[in-house]
Amino acid sequence: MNADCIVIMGSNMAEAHPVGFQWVMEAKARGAEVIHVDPRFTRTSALADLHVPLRAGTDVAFLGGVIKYILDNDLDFREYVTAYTNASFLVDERYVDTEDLDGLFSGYDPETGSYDRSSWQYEGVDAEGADGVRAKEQSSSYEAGAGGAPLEGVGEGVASDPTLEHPRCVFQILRRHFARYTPEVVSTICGVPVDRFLRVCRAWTENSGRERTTALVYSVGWTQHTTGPQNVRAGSIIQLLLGNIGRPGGGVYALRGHANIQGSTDIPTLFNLLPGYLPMPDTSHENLAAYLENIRGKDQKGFWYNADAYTVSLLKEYWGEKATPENDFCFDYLPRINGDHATYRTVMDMVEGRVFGYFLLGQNPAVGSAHGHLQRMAMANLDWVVVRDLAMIESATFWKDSPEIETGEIVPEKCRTEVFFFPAASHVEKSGTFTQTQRMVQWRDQAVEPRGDQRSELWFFHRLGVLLRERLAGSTDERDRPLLDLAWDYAMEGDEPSAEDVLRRINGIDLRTGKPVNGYPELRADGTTSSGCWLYSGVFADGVNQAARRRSHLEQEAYDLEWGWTWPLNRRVLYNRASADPEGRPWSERKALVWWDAEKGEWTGHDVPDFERAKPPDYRPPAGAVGPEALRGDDPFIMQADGKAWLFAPSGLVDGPLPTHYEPHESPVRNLLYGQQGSPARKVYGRPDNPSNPAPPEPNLDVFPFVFTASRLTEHHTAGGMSRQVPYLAELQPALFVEVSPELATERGLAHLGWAHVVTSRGAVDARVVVTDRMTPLRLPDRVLHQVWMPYHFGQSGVVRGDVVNDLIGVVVDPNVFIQESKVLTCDVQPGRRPRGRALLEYLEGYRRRAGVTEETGTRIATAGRLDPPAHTERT
Amino acid sequence: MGVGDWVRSWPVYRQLTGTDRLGRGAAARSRRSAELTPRTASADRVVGSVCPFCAVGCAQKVYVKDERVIQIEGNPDSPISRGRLCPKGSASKQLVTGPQRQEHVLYRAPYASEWQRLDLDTAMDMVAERVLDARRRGWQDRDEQGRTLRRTMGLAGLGGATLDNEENHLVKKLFTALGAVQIENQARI
Amino acid sequence: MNRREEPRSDTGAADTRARVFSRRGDDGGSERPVVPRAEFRSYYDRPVLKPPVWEWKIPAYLFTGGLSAGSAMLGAGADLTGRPGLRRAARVGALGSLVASMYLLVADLGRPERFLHMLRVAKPSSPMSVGTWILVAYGPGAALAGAAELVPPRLRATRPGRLLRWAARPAGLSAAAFAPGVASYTAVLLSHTAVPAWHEAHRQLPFVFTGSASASGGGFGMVFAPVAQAGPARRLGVVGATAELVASRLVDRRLGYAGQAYTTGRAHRLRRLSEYLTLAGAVGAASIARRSRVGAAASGLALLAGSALQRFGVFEAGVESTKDPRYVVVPQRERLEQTGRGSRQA
Amino acid sequence: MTRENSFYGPLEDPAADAGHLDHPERVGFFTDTSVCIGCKACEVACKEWNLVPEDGFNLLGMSFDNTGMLGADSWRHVAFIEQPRRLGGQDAGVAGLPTGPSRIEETTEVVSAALRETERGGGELGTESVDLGFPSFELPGAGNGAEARTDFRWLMASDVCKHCTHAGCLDVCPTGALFRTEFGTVVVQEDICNGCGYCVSGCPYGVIDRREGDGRAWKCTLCYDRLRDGLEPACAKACPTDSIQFGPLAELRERAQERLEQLHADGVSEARLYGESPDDGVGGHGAVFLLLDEPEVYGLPPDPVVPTRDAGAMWRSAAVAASAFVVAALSAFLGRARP
Repeated sequence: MNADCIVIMGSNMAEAHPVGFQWVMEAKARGAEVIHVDPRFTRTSALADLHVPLRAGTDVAFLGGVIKYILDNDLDFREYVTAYTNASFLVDERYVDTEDLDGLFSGYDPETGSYDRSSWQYEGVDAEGADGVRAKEQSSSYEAGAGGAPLEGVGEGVASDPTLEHPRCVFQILRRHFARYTPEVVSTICGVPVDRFLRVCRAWTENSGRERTTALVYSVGWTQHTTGPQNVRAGSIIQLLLGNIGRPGGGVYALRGHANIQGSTDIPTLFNLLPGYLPMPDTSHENLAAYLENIRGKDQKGFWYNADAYTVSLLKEYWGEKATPENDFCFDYLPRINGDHATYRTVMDMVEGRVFGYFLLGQNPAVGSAHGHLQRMAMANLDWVVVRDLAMIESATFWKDSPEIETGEIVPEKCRTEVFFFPAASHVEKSGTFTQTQRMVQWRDQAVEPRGDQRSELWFFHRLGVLLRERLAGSTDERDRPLLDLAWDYAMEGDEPSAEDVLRRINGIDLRTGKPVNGYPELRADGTTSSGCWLYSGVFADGVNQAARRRSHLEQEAYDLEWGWTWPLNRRVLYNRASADPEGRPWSERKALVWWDAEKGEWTGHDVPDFERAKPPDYRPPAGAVGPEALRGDDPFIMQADGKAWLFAPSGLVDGPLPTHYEPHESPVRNLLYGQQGSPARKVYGRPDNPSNPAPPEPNLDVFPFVFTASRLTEHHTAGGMSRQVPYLAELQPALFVEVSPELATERGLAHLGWAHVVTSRGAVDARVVVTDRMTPLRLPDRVLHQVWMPYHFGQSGVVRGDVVNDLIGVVVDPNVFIQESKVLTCDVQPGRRPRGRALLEYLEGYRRRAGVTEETGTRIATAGRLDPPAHTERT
Repeated sequence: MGVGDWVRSWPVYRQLTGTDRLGRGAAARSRRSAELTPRTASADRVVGSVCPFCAVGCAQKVYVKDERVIQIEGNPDSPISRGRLCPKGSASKQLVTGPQRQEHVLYRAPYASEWQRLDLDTAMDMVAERVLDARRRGWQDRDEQGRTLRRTMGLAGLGGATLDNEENHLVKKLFTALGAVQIENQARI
Repeated sequence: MNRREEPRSDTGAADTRARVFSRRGDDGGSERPVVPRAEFRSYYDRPVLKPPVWEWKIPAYLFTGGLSAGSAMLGAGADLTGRPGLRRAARVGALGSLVASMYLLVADLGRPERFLHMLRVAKPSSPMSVGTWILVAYGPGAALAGAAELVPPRLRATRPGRLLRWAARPAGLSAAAFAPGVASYTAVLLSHTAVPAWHEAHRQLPFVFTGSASASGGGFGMVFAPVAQAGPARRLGVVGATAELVASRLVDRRLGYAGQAYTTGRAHRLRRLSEYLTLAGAVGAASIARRSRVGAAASGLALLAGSALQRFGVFEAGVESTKDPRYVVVPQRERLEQTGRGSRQA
Repeated sequence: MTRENSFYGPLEDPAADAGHLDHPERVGFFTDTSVCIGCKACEVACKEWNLVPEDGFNLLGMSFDNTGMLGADSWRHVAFIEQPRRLGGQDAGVAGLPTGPSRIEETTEVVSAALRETERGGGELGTESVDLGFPSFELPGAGNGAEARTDFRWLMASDVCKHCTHAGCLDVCPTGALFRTEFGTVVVQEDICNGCGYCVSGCPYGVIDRREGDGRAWKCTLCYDRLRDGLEPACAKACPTDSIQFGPLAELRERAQERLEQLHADGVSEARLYGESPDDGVGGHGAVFLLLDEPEVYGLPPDPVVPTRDAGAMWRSAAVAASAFVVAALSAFLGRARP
């Protein structure tokens, strides 16, 4: 860690990522200031220099305040901002900001709850994919995971004002947009005293610039909100204004929670993505050409322009020799999406009886997904479930010991679901790669053979594919062609495909030589290369499994380039061209990372340059250039359509080009800044089985008066399948508890270690009370606000057990990536245990009645301006 | 062992004749202690691996003896973790060798109140049948405007964040070839 | 060792903690000593020390060991002074309580089958090791002398029977030679621990224990020997009881903070009862025991019971002093402050 | 070989004192609690390596500590201490919020009252399951709002066997099961221990205990087996933030001193070392700690002394008592003539 200051927000790094935290401690020992912004005082706070408790779900307000502080005091790294961001670009005349629309941007349609984004574009640039409804239904923003969002007509450059004075330039728009976010407003919204907020601003800005850098760390404390991506955007804007991107000790670190959660988005098991963040084709994509035209701009800059090569190579990996230029490389074999097919939608479809079978692969939604009750009811309405896991988990036993058995909502004798439990092989019983949180792909060697029926997913899905193909052999049904033509010919080790061969094929093969390609620049769109994921091209460079490299860090330079392999092309710091000034010189000696070596005529440095190695800083593209060729020598953001980092996002996000403070879906507080209460584009699922607690301007807020948030403990792992069953971990945190402040304990009569239950309109869960000074109430203008916290690891099986905290949480998701708002909701807390059996159902009904909850509650999402906003329920 | 050896191995004798008169150190050491070595020293092989819990990606060394995992600990060579592990990573051995690990396929028939054992091959055949059936029932060729869908909405999947990249690749590839689009994972949660 | 002041009783009005403790006076048994808060801090009031794992068997052994030693002394004296009745009772008593002691010691081990491991080393730093070797020296004599008394009449004439009777006197004398060690080492056994109530009593405890051994030995003789021959037993009982009572009171008074372990709770009740019985036994020994068999038996039993309760009381005080961190922290903190090594900060 | 300081006071080379010739350097731990994140990796890594059983699944309510104490089944124990006071150099973010008084005293009392009810008064923590039930009683002084709390800190510290220079457990062990290794550490030999339990009472730190069902005494071995192969103990190896450091003791003492000075310079004036001085009651620890409050706050004795220090006085007293015993017996027979 080379940072001079580390801001940890929306993350409990010391608890959730303890081994990663060693680098924070090392930076701290070298003098870096560590700041932790979090609703509760955690083990991370205990080691920080400053802890800032804030109201859950007010991160954008806090960060917006920091942005305003930077702009008001001219503390931005102006040379960096001017050269490397889109600060100087002019935005379309039709763009209207939230300042003028009471919290909405131009283009909003209250009937669909979505934006027509054409007015957010740069001046003179065509809008692409501006259809907000489609984008909102298909989680299109996820596609920007590697390449930026597409833009048309930017190859020649965008109208700009390098002086940043033009009223429609991004910089000035930014100023206006955040004008309201004064320290006093931040303090009122977030519950943070002004002086403490200003201390954060000072630390952040004083530790940024030419000589110093600040790192920003977040995790799901930022993402599990209806404004999740905007939280990240707000953090990124600060880091860009301060010049903390692409530089040593800078950056925005997303700490991810599962061994291969990064990999499972890169090579996705997600409905709207193909590998490498290529979008899943939808109904508007008649053929490959239409698809490609849609996913990239006609003359855009950067490497995303080569998406045709990536797509064709993927199709060649999927269908091998059957994929030819004549048949559009089997593009037509791909199923099409036309809406929301994400996990929560799918679960609701299960409840409706529209889904028949379900594979659960190392995942335990009965405990680990929001609205556990809905999850279990969905599974109880399936024909069959296949559960593959290391140990018996709640999702495999819902038919006999779920909480619904007690309430009578599931009766074993009436539940028709067939359940197959397949024991899975563990990480030491198979070889393969995990991609860790900083995109490093690391190979695991198999240590031992699995026992009994334990098998890897590799075995399972390969075998399943073989069986399916056998059954369909000879079929003339056109719909079976994709299966029968599938390239299912991996090298085998015994009865299991060789993971190394699969990785080789993911890397990509030059089909003319049969050798692995060395990187994605070698991929071609003519069908002469194949690649399962273009981003991973290079992991098998020179025919060597680069992910399996394990040269000791003691024998390597600072960036340890010979340990594992990082996408893209083993580049450890993304966009590290930005660590040098436009002329190619490091901004400062202290913060040197890569630079232009004029003598050798190439980029060099401590890291692999994330830039074309031989392109000089003064390179200017010839007229008419597109793709990588169109990138200037000082365009560090090589995946972006304009080569610049985006302070203002003209496309890519469906809920606004700039982050705006909206209250959470369930909030006890009226939005102080705008008439628009919550995110106007959030996706709500208004159904009787997914009720919401009321939020302003709805009445009866006092029924659920407290703010609830949940997260992990060091000692457990997510839904507990890998920790509640392990005695050495279970004994360390043996029971579900709820943390309350001394003040709330007094107010509700809660005794330390006694029982209490937490209630929402979805459910009630029992927990032991932990009264602690670590929880503090917050001061809002008209009252004192209490927050409660629970760990969410418990379920009804395992060595230690407890109620399922996710039963409290409803389903409402952000419109960009469809992640649920599980980090903040409202609740009530009462002493004693909850009612059980049918009495529980009546108890919850009573709460809903008192709060006036109907399926329409919380679904009137447009609250700005209009008096009678439409409800977005499933009936309407 | 002769009487002489027996006497010489008697710690009191060693106390009287050796350097440890008080019997608190060398004289009191047992034969077992004298021959003690760490069990990792007897491993048949040491295998490089990566911790399966969070996404920091700490490197592990897996010690194997007689085809059993006898120890898992951090690999000091890793530039990410430098050999360190958190409590979960440290519990990896219990995770993979503990009695909670299931070894057999289990099947719950419709309306049944108990599990039953099932042969792996039989179970795979049953699943294959059910996949084709669900696929058929949920099949959609075109939308109401006649545009290609070419998909099935009859089956879904959840999982991947704990699987390997190679596995995810096959999962996505097979689902896609089946026309199944509803495959999701923890990254959405 | 520094003489410490008695702990100040708490008069601080703001001490909620002390108030809370005093509430739990249900059985009066686990009240906590009262300490001003400013002087005492702890980790959730959790013990600093591990309470002894020994159960009733160890205090029982302390009694039977003492009884055996006292009896062995009486047996040897009676042998030399020609009191066959007293000799017989005392020797059998010494043997019987020795056997009981062996059983208690072995049964209290976590791994009884490994009791011979006690003979692996001879550690001067371990009172238990020293005691083991003392018992090794003492045991054969006491066993032989006792066995000689138990030879059935029909075997007395046999060669082994004659040999045994011949060996009885040297055996009994040998036992008597080691008996003082047996009677006193157990005090060191307890004192040589981190248990505050035992450790702090290391000057007084040997006298309590040898006194108690004498009293019990005397008491045993009074119960089982003819009144006419039991004079030495009565005198030993009286002398032992007196020593025990005096030493016991010194324990109460001289220990400073740790003394509270003896003067409160169950330990206090046991030892108070012990004192009454011992006193009564001693008075009886000096009066009615000389005249009546019943009186002798009653007085002897009182001395025996008093001795046993004393051992249990002392044991209990030690256990209590480990359960409460105050016994560890308060004196140590005082010591630090007196020597200027305390680093307490505001 | 017996020297005057074999039992007490500074002792340069305990391994040599215990008869080890040509022995390796004395090794130990330095536990720097100022960087401990309370993750308990040390507890788990220790159990995994040493095959130590779990010790019960009970919520203790001692902040995040559900282990409670070192014991036969817990050779590392992470203590969690919540305090309404300021940590040097830290702003906990409490000041200025609408808080009432701290409730730490009261919640602590709830726990300690429940602990007192257990069989060993809480001493079974770390060895056995301890069910505190669901204690609840009125919390005195709660919520009067008179004094708002303005500061807070959360201390965490991983405790372990001290591997004393003069080890009470070792000195009293009658079988030689406990012995001083060539590394200067103190280890129970599981093939020798017969479970007499004397060491449990001999330890002034409450570290060692007898395991139920097994009958033998267990504690940290400083991974004796690993040391013999040049490996680092499991806990120190796992520790994510290097709060637990392993190495030659002399080096660690120096490092501890440097760290102390650095912290003092950084304004953490409450930092102090524990067990580093060879002049203390146990001749100094093999496991040195840097603490941020008094030892007793972490459940450690503030000034422990090895019981062996007073062995001479004890035996002298016993000798006098034994003599008195002889005199009493003699007088019983000599006091009056035979009737």
